[in-house]
Amino acid sequence: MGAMNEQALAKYTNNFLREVEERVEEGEWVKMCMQCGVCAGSCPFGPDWEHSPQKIFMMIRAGKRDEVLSSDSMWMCTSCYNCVVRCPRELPITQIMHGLATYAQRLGLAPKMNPTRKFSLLFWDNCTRTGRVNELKLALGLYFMDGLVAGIKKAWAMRNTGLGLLMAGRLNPFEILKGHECKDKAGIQRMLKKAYEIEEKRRGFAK
Amino acid sequence: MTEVVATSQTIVVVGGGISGMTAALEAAECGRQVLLIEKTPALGGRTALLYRYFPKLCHPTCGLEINLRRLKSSRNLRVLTMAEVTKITGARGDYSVSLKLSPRYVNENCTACGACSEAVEAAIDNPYNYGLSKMKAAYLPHAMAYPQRYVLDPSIVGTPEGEKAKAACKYGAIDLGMKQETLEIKAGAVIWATGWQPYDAAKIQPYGYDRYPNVITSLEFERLADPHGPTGGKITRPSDGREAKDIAFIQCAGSRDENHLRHCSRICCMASLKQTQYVREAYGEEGKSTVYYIDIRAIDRFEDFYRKVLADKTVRFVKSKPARIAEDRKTLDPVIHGVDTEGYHRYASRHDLVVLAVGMEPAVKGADIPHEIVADSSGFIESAASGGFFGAGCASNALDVNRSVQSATASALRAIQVVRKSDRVEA
Amino acid sequence: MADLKYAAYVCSGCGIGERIDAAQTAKIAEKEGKIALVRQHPFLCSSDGVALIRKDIGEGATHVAIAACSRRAKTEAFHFPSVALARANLREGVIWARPDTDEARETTQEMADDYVRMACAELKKMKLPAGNPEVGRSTRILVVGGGISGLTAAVEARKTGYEVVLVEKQAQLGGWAAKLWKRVPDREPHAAPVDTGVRELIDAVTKDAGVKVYTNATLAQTSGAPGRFNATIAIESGASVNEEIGAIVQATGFSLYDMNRLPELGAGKSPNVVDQAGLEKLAREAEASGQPICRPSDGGEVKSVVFVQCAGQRDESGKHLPYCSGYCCNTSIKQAMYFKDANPAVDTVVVYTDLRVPGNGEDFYRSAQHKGVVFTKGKVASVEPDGNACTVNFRDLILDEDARIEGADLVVLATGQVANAGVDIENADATDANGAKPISILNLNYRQGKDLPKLSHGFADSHFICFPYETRRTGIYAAGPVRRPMDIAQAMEDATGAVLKAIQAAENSQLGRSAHPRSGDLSFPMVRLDGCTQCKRCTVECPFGAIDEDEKTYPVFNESRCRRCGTCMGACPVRVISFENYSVDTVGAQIKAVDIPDEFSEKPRILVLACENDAYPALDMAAMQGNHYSAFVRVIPVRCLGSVNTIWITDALNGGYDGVMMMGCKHGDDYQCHFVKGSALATERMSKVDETLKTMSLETERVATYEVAITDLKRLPQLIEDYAKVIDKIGMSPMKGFA
Amino acid sequence: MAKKEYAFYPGCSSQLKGSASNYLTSVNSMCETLDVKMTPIPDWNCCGASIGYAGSGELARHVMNARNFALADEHLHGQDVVATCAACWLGAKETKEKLGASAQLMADTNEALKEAGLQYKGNTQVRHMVEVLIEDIGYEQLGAPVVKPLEGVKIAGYVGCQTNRPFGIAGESFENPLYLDKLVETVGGEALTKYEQKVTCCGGALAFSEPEKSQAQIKDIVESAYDQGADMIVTPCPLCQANVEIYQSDINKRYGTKFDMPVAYYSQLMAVAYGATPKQAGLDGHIIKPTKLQEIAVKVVPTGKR
Repeated sequence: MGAMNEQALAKYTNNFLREVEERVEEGEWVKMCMQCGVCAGSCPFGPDWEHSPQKIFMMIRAGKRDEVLSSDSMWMCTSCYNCVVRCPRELPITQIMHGLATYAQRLGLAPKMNPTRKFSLLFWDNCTRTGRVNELKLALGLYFMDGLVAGIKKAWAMRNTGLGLLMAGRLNPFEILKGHECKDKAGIQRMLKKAYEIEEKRRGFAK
Repeated sequence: MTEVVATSQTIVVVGGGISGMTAALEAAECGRQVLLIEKTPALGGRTALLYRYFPKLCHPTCGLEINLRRLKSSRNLRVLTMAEVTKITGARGDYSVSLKLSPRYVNENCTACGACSEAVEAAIDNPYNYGLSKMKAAYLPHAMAYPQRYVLDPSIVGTPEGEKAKAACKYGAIDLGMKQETLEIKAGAVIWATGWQPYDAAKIQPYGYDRYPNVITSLEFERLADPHGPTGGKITRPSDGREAKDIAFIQCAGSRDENHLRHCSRICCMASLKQTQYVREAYGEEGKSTVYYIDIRAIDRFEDFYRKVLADKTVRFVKSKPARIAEDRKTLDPVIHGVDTEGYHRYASRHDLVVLAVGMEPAVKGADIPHEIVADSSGFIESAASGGFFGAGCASNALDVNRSVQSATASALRAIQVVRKSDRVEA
Repeated sequence: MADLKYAAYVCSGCGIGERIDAAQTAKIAEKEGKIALVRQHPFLCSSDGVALIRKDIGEGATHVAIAACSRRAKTEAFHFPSVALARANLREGVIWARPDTDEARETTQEMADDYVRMACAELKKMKLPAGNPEVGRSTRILVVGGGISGLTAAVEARKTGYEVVLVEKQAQLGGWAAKLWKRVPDREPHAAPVDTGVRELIDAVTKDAGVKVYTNATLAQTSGAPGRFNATIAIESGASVNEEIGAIVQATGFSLYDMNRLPELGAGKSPNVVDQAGLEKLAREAEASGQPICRPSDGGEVKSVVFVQCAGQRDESGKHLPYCSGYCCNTSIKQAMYFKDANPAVDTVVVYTDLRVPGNGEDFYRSAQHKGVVFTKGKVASVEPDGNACTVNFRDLILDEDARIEGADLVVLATGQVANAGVDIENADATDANGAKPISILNLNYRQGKDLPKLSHGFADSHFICFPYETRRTGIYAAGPVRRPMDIAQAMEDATGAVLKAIQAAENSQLGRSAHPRSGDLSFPMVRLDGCTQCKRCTVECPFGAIDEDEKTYPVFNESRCRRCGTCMGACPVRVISFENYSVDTVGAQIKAVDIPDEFSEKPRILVLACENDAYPALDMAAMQGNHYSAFVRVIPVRCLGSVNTIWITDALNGGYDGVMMMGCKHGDDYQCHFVKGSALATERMSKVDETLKTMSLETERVATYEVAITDLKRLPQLIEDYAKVIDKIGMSPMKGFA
Repeated sequence: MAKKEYAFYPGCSSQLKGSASNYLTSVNSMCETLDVKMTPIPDWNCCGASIGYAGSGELARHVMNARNFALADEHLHGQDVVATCAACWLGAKETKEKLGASAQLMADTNEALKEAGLQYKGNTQVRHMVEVLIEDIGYEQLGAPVVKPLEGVKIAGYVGCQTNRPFGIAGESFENPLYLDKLVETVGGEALTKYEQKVTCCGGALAFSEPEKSQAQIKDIVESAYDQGADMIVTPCPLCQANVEIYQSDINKRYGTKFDMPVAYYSQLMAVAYGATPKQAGLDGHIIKPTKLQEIAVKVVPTGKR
């Protein structure tokens, strides 16, 4: 993905704001922020981020490209939409955060070890493979995403929960072999492939 | 039956607040015939319910006294209270204005001796204190009410309470048989000065005005500080009557907000700066004010006042639009959650009382004005095609008192231009 | 045979009859008040009570005393414009101010009796004001200044049917507005700059025979008074012309704060650093050439522009303007749009500390953001020009770090407005904020100075929030940025209001009537020059500069400049100044009329001289709300404490009063005296009374002045009670019985 | 009551033995009583949820949802698409609005859909089960079939995020929505209207990736329910249900608390009140048993009430 980053850098020399407007989902809204800070105060994980949304927007305007794209703040978004409904300028902040994260991911600048980044990719891959989520594989995939040992530890830690769900009939061990899936898997794959192509074109990612 | 003499030379002014009174007086003092229409039982409007003005911290009632004296000594000015305009037809120089007159149940015999009020026991919410207190159902609106004449609340008419009032009056001033009247009058020009109303704070859900007793509006706070108010000027908490010494002022409560009012209401910053000084007046160094703001809009020499407040150790400024207010279940203290964006500092601040600097919207929104006009998206009057209808004061824009009076004076001239007898050199 | 021209009426309604012996009071009016026709009535304000009075007036009564409620109450019923009227306040002033108890009864009765004595005595000294014979002749409006404010004033005056004389210093009309490419919108959608409209205004004025326009002209002298001003206009040729004028609108606008005082912001170091006027110039040149705005240094393409807000404004160092000019945020937004609307690729950054766009300015702000104008909350430290590029160093207040914008092709400094308000009459050698020594604009030949008094920061604004057109030079009204920093929309509104006031002043001067706040008052100061000692106190102390001096330094009263406050009357040591219905005698007689019990009676008498606008209503309302006070006070409303002549104090003390309380409005910077310095003057004069007291070997406590407000419903009765205690402590006056 | 028919979008978690399978069970039972016919959209697919963003980007997400719309339109023409899962509803509704607002996005979406032989005409209505109950049926009608009012059960209505923001239920406020409380009262329970954590975020998908942070949130949610004296929490959201129920044991370990607060779905309350058996109401699907509900569910229905 380094190439795409190079190409972006070349195209948007010191105008990160324009880059965001053109390439990030809902990015054109960033300029509308008036720095009131309501989003920052509304975020449930607020205390855990380095940069609040409003601050990220200011950093974008200030051209702090690397700091923004490598920040893990966006990855803290729980999609609770508190910021969106309170924003006096009606910015779709949740989507912008997702958009920035996605863009950072595409450019390969997102923080490698961020668990949510991994989980997000894992989830999408999991649900698009068959058209439906395979919860068991998802869970295991999550535990093992930091390697075998870590995985076994996590799985062990969660064994009670897993067992509980199992007993409650809310976890199906056989999903490991074959879980739910859509009939038209192939069609879904084709359609998604097309969607990626189109978006690459629209956002100007294509070389 | 009410008699009113009005001709195409008459200027009708709608609204008896400071803008309407000013427009009416200035026109009358230019020798024009003016009819001033007020919906409530007394003149004075919104400013009569303020404790002090910024930036001088002088008292609105002082100017009201002067205007009332001007009004009493003017022969060109007629006042109709408890009158509402229901329809305005016609055009420049030739309007006909339909009025609805509500019964006062008290006639001009009233000497304001107060006997009826003493006799009556029934109490109603006192609108002049935004319902923060009760008043007798036979009442004089406020100490400076003009006309200085009592009013009977309709709720006691036809009840023994009403009869008590009647029996108590030695001067035959109480007429329980009064009926609503309608009236049609001529006018050459109309000045619409119906003023503003506070934005409904309950709609700002994150601040919990509808849920937390110790979250109030800036207008209610004016009443708390006012010696004429429900607490006799003591700044206390609605929940427990305890002295409120640590007070938060939240700016842009409804203003500058796509979810509420899109415009900036102009006055709120200065109003809050002023109110921090009420806290100081009441509690000295013990008082504590915190102003949560986006931009402090203290333009022109108001900046001097802002500077003065900045220098006040009891006042703190936080550049932040608070995200939400929570309530401490035990103490009922409001706790404000948000982030100070100057450098990103997260806070959860507990206060005795939170005052929402609520925004300003037209008391009668453009679409509800019974005449064809052009209003902006907030409902403020921009213009009217009929050519002789003019908005004045806060009906025309979010204005402070000084600018409202300027606007009213200007609209008085525009009205005069319409009705002036053509005895002067023509333009 | 008694003079039937005098009639007195004692009302026993509203509980007066129950609380006092009205018959006795009536008898006092007759016997002591020497009023021939005295009537009692149970309900005087009723239609038949009023009819009774009318009838007597019809039969020749010219002076009427009404002993009933406060002069503030029942004014419609007791409206008898054809007679001299005195009112004894038996309701708010007596029965409501006193507890309804047996022990209080006697003293309450004495209060009532005294107020009737006082009303009768006052009546005897009163005359029905005949009005000022020296009426104005002209209703022409002189507009000084041909900018957007002046042009608007001229056009509005014409629309109202008044002739206009317009004087403009420059060769062309239009002022600042004519220098702008476009203006900030004042109508929805508030999305883009709009035409200034100044061209149309200039045409309207120049094409109108009813407007005499003098360009390249200044006022050599302005003399006279409302309705009869004489303006001597120095015109281009060097000659001068005289115009008779009814009233004046001063719309002399502002000068931009000189950016050369801001070298730290790069001013003067590079042509690429301009002020807002400079940017407008570039914009108009660009339009003329059909090219985009280019870089002054080399005509290069402009890719990046930085706007520096509050340049030399809101300054705490004391070097620059301390205030905010209010219009600059919107102007920078507008100017940023000049670039964005032409080419969205141009980077425009506005660096601000508080973005101040009240009202619909918020829409304009949003629109700019939408167009891609970047707003950065920061404080600019310096601008460093380097060849064709500038570097802007600032503190980013959001990111909380020092930051810089490099390679700016243009830097626009939002400097503020400095009023063109002429000389500072309090300090003739004062320089303005730009360091210039102002020259007079009006060249008034007034005793008190050549121009309008200034309020603050050199602006000629009204001091009153409720009365923005209050002026200390009757008939002369400031409009536009000369009175307060403001934008075009406000200036036009302001000019329209100012014209109304000018017209009003001109019209009222023709009727011999006073202007605000005693609007319609027909009384005016009369002076007995033969007694005058030319001490000049009246000419110096008049808050409105109404009194000039002739060559022998005798006072020359210009009645239609006068606001009837009586400050001159209070100032006059030889008491030769009076009004027909308000004089040293009308008040003096009341003071003397009060019955003073002997020193063993334990009934002190305290004279209260109360400002009729704030203190007196406050006492009324205190009583209405059941706040009682001592029965020993006798309250006399005065037009203003400034009108209090010290003779009243000495008369009172000589006459055996035990104390005098003077209640006036707040003075100082935030003064609330509606006659500007009346209460301040009174305080100053009373400080001198101490000497007099000593010579009379009286305690200084016997005279006290208070600053009170109309809201002091609880405080005032308390002040009175406390003062009564003081008197009780120092004891009764030794002067009793000598009078 | 006339039979109402909807195109049902159950969502991944509601599938057989899925983490919210008991939600589905209770919904079926509830709908049966209310005479509402829910026909699953044939071959429906995952909505991508909000957490899928890093992989999906914008368009792919919309395409996934649009596929469901297209299928619904094709097989269940004219029926509103009704989701029971907050994330499904939100994702679908967002797609619907975005495509409705942008012709470009609509064209791109259909270009992709063509690959699966489908087309979205933009006429689909997206609803949440709760909307169906409140708007199409109404509280009064919902109360009619109650045979076992949940008398004396104190219930904290936990609305959570995604059924509440950014769209929410018409007429409700984002900060203090009252519909869960109204539903509770409709079925005879005691609604704890002062429960102040009703719209707090449970951490959503980050419960998996950021357990510590999420569990801090969940702790507040449960604690406040206890403070209000709740017997149980009720929620309309599968993820909320799972997070708030499942992690209580971890929270107890981490904070030394003794949480044991049952978390049920509104549909379970209704099913029970309508006389369903514990199994029909999916009460067997809990790690923390909703004993109060259980007790009521096993009670014999007073005769004559059915």
